[in-house]
Amino acid sequence: MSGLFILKRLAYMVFTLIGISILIFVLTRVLPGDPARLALGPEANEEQVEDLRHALRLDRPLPVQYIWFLQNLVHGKLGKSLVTHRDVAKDILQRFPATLELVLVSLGLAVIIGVPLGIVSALHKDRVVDYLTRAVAFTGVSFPRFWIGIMLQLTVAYRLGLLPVTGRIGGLAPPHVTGLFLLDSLIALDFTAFGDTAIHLILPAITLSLSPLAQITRMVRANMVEQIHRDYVTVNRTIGMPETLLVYKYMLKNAFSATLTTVGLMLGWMLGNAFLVEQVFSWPGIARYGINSVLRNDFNAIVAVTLVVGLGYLVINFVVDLLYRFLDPRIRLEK
Amino acid sequence: MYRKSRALVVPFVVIGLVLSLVAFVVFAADENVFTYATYQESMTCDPAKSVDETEVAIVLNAYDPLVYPVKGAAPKPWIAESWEVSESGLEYVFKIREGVKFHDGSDLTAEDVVFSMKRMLQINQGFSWLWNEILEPDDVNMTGTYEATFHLNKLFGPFIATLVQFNVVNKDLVMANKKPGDYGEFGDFGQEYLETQDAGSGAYIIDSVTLGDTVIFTKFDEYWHGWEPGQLDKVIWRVIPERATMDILLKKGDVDMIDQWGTPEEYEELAATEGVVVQEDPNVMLYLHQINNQRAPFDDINVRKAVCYAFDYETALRDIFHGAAQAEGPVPILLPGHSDNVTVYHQDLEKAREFLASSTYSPAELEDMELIYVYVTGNELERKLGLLMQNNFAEVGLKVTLEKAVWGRMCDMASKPETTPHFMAIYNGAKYPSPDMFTYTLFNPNAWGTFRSCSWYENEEVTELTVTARKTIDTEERYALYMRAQEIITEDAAALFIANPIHRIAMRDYVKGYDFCGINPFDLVFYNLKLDK
Amino acid sequence: MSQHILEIKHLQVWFHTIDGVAQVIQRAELVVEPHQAVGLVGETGCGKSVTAKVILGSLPVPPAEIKQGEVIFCNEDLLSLRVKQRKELLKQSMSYIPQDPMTSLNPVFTIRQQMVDLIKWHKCANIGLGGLLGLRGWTKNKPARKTALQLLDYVNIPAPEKIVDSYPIELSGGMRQRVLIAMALVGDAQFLIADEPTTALDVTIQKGILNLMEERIEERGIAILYITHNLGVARRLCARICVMYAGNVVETGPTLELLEDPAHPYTIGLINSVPKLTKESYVGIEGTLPDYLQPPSGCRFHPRCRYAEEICRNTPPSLREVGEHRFASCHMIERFR
Amino acid sequence: MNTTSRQSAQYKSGFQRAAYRFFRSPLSIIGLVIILVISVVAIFAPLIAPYPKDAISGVHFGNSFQPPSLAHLFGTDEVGRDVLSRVIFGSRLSLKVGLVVVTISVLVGVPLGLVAAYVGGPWEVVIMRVTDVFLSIPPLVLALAVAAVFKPNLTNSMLAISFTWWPWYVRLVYGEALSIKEEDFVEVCESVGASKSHIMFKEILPNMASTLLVKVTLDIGYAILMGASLGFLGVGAQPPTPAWGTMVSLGRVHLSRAWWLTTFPGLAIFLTVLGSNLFGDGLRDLLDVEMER
Repeated sequence: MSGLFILKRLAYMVFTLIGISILIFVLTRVLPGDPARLALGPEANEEQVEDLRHALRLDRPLPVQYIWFLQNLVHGKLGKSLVTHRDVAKDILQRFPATLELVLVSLGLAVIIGVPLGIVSALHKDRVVDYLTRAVAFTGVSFPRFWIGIMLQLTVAYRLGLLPVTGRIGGLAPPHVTGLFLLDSLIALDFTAFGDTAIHLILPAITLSLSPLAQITRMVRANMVEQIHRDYVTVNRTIGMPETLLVYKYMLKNAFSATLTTVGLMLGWMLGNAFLVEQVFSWPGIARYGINSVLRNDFNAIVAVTLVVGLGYLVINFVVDLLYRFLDPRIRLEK
Repeated sequence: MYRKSRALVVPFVVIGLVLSLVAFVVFAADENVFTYATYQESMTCDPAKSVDETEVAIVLNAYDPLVYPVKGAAPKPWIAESWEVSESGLEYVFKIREGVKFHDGSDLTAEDVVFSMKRMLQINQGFSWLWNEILEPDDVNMTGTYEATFHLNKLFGPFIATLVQFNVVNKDLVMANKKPGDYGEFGDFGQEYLETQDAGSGAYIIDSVTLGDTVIFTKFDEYWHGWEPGQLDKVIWRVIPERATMDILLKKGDVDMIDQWGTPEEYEELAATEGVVVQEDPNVMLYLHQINNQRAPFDDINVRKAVCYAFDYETALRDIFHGAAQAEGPVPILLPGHSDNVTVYHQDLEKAREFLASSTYSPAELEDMELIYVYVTGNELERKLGLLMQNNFAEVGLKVTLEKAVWGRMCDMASKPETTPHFMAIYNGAKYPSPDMFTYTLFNPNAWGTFRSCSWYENEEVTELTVTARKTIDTEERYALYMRAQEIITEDAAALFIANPIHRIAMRDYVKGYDFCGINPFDLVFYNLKLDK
Repeated sequence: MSQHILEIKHLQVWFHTIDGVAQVIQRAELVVEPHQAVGLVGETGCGKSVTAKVILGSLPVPPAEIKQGEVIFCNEDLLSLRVKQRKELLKQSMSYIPQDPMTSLNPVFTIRQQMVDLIKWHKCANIGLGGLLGLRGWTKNKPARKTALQLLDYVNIPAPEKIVDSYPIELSGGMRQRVLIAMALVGDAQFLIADEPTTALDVTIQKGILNLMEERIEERGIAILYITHNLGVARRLCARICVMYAGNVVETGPTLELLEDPAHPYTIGLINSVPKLTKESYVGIEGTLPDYLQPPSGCRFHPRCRYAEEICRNTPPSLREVGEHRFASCHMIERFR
Repeated sequence: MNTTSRQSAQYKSGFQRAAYRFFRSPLSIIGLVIILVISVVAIFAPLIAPYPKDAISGVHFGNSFQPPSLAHLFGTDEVGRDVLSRVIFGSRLSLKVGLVVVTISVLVGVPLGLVAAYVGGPWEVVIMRVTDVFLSIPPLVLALAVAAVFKPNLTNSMLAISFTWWPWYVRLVYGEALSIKEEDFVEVCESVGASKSHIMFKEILPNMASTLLVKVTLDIGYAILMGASLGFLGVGAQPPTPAWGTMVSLGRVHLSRAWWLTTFPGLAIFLTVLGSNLFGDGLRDLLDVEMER
């Protein structure tokens, strides 16, 4: 049963990925301007451009190009970036950890703050705390991420000078192991680098975590409120289950497994918002790389980035599904 | 219950505090480390590929050019100790300086020079456009351990001048690191290797590179020019995409110098900051709005003249450039070979209207036309000039639309007259010190297809003049020809010549020895700098 | 000092709804002696469960509002106690068997997890972070599990070892109800509220559960408030019966006497409406429960009462002694008895 | 209370109950107010804006970077234009984006969703798979990629957003329709031989009106946000068009000199989105629609 489920999901993922690749591929091929010339830059002459066009198979019909692209893809070749003149795969590998670190930290933040907030709000339904929390939650989803990021820079970084304005690390990066600076610096026992990375993370992470935080708070609150009126709560209360245990273990697990279903979607949006946040904080991740490639019509890069993001999104949802089934026996046991 | 939930939140607050505590760590800075910040990402360190200002700057600091530019004069010997030109003016024999060491300790010889030029021509990217018309790989030969001979296949006056952009790579090192590629015995000409490593003899060794982010240079002790105390031991080159951030870092002293592409307001603000100095030099550079001469309505000289009269140069120079010389024709005033009797336009709406009236296009037609002005994405100054133009031209009944594009896209537009918009904002810097750079490359049909020549201007006489000038070896003669060309071009109102901007660069006050040369990238030579803290 | 374990005095509860105020409980009077089983009987919607909720303190306030009354439990007025203390008191000495076993067990935990936690912690008020993260009291796990098994066995669950590790969804209704009973027995409470524990089950299983209640709980001498709409069940389990109609306790008394010779027209109707094998046909009560938004003046039963007269329409009757330990609220008792 | 039976005359009407619920929550009222205010501002922009000229063209270089003052409540920008006026006119563009995007998405998404759910068969497979593909790329990313294809300007960015938006409606409508499809009245219609299109649009569609309404209300806000984001990334409206997102990104250059250039347009975006959020949420409670997001 479960094995079958996984197989199904994997098949579905592959299918969707192919879909994405076609979509984006076609999209990028109708980009205005001549990629070859863009690649060669201002001083190139016609013959140079022609050579490159041929090298990039741009003189072939679209389907042929696509097949060729798939073949390369299978061999892990995503083609060369027109801007960096490097293998796109290389570029992305170099930048992906930065984005991953940012997203993970932000999500952590969102959960760590959002869940307790939601609970408090639920337990004090329709009281001041509740209204405050909900107001916060609403503003959280409504903030333009880029703007709140800039505002944080303006106040915390410029005016108060408490935190760095942009960038991922001030000093030199710790020796590369995972590419996640927090981890690497700990592995290297380089606490300077750790602190350095940490302070650089604070503002972007806060910015990126705002809307998921808000959503988690809203979901947890809603689900907790729903739990409060469940019979099992009354029962447990009366027959002597301690409140802490009841709320933070028994009710929370119910509430959270319900919340979890949206986390997948949320992470998808976070990947999207990362594009704004990385732009604001000039965070050297794939999102910023993606924006630059879009602005420069760097079609190989665009395809690659979109595929990676799409893949990431699918994987996340896959994991979330599994987790959900693990958390909630009802799904697992029902046929 | 509330109490307990708080009890749960506490640990996380603690974690947060710990983090921010760890955060405030002060990093000890080394004595002669110098940090330079620019917003422009550079994508290669390969002398044969570098094009962008930043790329060539990185290259220049790690390599040595054959000859070295001098402000307002002919280039001086550098790797080439001296050179002779044959009667025909086609044969150049270079005496290569002895005792120049590459970073790996090996000697720089004519072999390397020849190899470098062959490499340049065959890879056929970067600055190869300067030479690929006049040199074939086989025309470059080694005629002695320290003698290289270049045989041009046509006369090219500015040849020596162009060589300031020709840097010498270490043949053995490159060949030792070649990967399989399209160049037979040369494999890939070590392109992959040179992308992030250097094989030069320059003052600084490229220590580590994160493309598009950081480059770290360390001093090359055996540099043939020798070292004095106070010079830089280590240079950290950082890419910081947001200018605002860059400014802050300079103000805080986290970087010692930032690039020259900021807005005038920015430098004014910086100049007012304690500990920061802004150096201003008149720039050997032309800022113009190229007018597509082949696109209606600008195929009519009257309309061109009209816009030249409609534009408010005064406001542009005062409020947008915050001080700059109004461009007098295509050639920058400071460049030898500039002509003083070119037609210089000033705002005169009456004249403008007259010219419009006398144009072949009816006012109605002109009303309907949407004149497109394209500028580089993110260039504040060009955007403002666009807005200004929009207003000025509106007064004489012309409608301008602003459109932005990334640099690459603009070059792409410029490759065909049909795709070239009415106006294009162009900075033309002197890549080599010769009027040729501002006449031939801008207004000679042979140069069509690049961003410079996007005026698609054609005038037999000018074509004639500029071609002959290239063939003329005698400097004075050559300049005379260029001057005549300038006069015709301005009279034809071929383009909207706006300014010779001021070059502004901001640094900490303890940075000494900055010397503005006017030939990119020679105004960013770390070897010249000293710190006295 | 009364020796009652639970005593409810003139309890009155209103609900504030969009459409106005629903006067759901007008006058509830109830007494439960130690070691005694009392049945609270009435048709669905007559306010039984609300009364139970008031005792358990699980009534959502608002919309509900307790207009007046006292709920004295172990000589403490629950309504005047502070929330915290009330919860403590209930935990220590009250227990509860819910109506619907399907929703009354936490679906995402195994029986074991729920019971072990309960057994480990039911005594202490605040377990703190340590307890939550299982840092505290993990030593108690083994014995707790043993107790759990014993309890499950005690409520006649076959193969407890298997059941204990399963999720509620894997169990039949009857099984869940047994588990719930077992859980109710964890703390040694002296008082237990059983809110129609059998209605959600099908008849065959009901019997088993009833037996269980009889044997296990009564033999432990726990006082029960048994809420049901089923006189048969009440007769079987309870020493005394309390009949409720439209938010009023209309009659109360020892089971046998009350059933043999009911003193209130409604009780009579109720008894007649129970299908008996002896009689061939049975008489129901015409009409439905009144609308709580504008309840009938006077005696709330009068619109359905065949003996109703002027007085019934105007003045609400109060409980009157109509025999030894027997009370009823009706103006007309003399008339028809 | 299950005891309150519904026939009696003095019970409130459905509308009254809705209004009651709506006005019970202060948040949704705030939302309503914000929306109204912004709409009014948008409609009467030329009358309200102190310097209407500055919104479109007009440069006063002498007057640039004036901090907020009585003459210029929101200060002036790098070419001396009144920021307040531009923000006011910006509201028009933003609302336009929101409305256009949502309209297109509804027009495209709803029919597809209905067909997929009701007609089913190969249609269902094709439509839903394609939808999945679209949904598995974060909207902003896709919109960015699409926007890059065309010239950067307002219309194109609206198209780009719509291009990423319709699948959400397909998904929503699909889900709703599947459940409604099962209900009796649909079968009845079928039995009397009503046409497929009649059943889809006349029977099923009306039954999900409230859900759609809520979704639309919420989405207008999110669409505006997305539009602003694209503008910020530089693929939105071009100068001198006073679009909020573009203003923010252009203002950033001068952040350390002129905070007001970024602050006020951003604030405007925030309020608009907040408004539609609060209002939509109130609407959700009021029509008790079950919907995530």
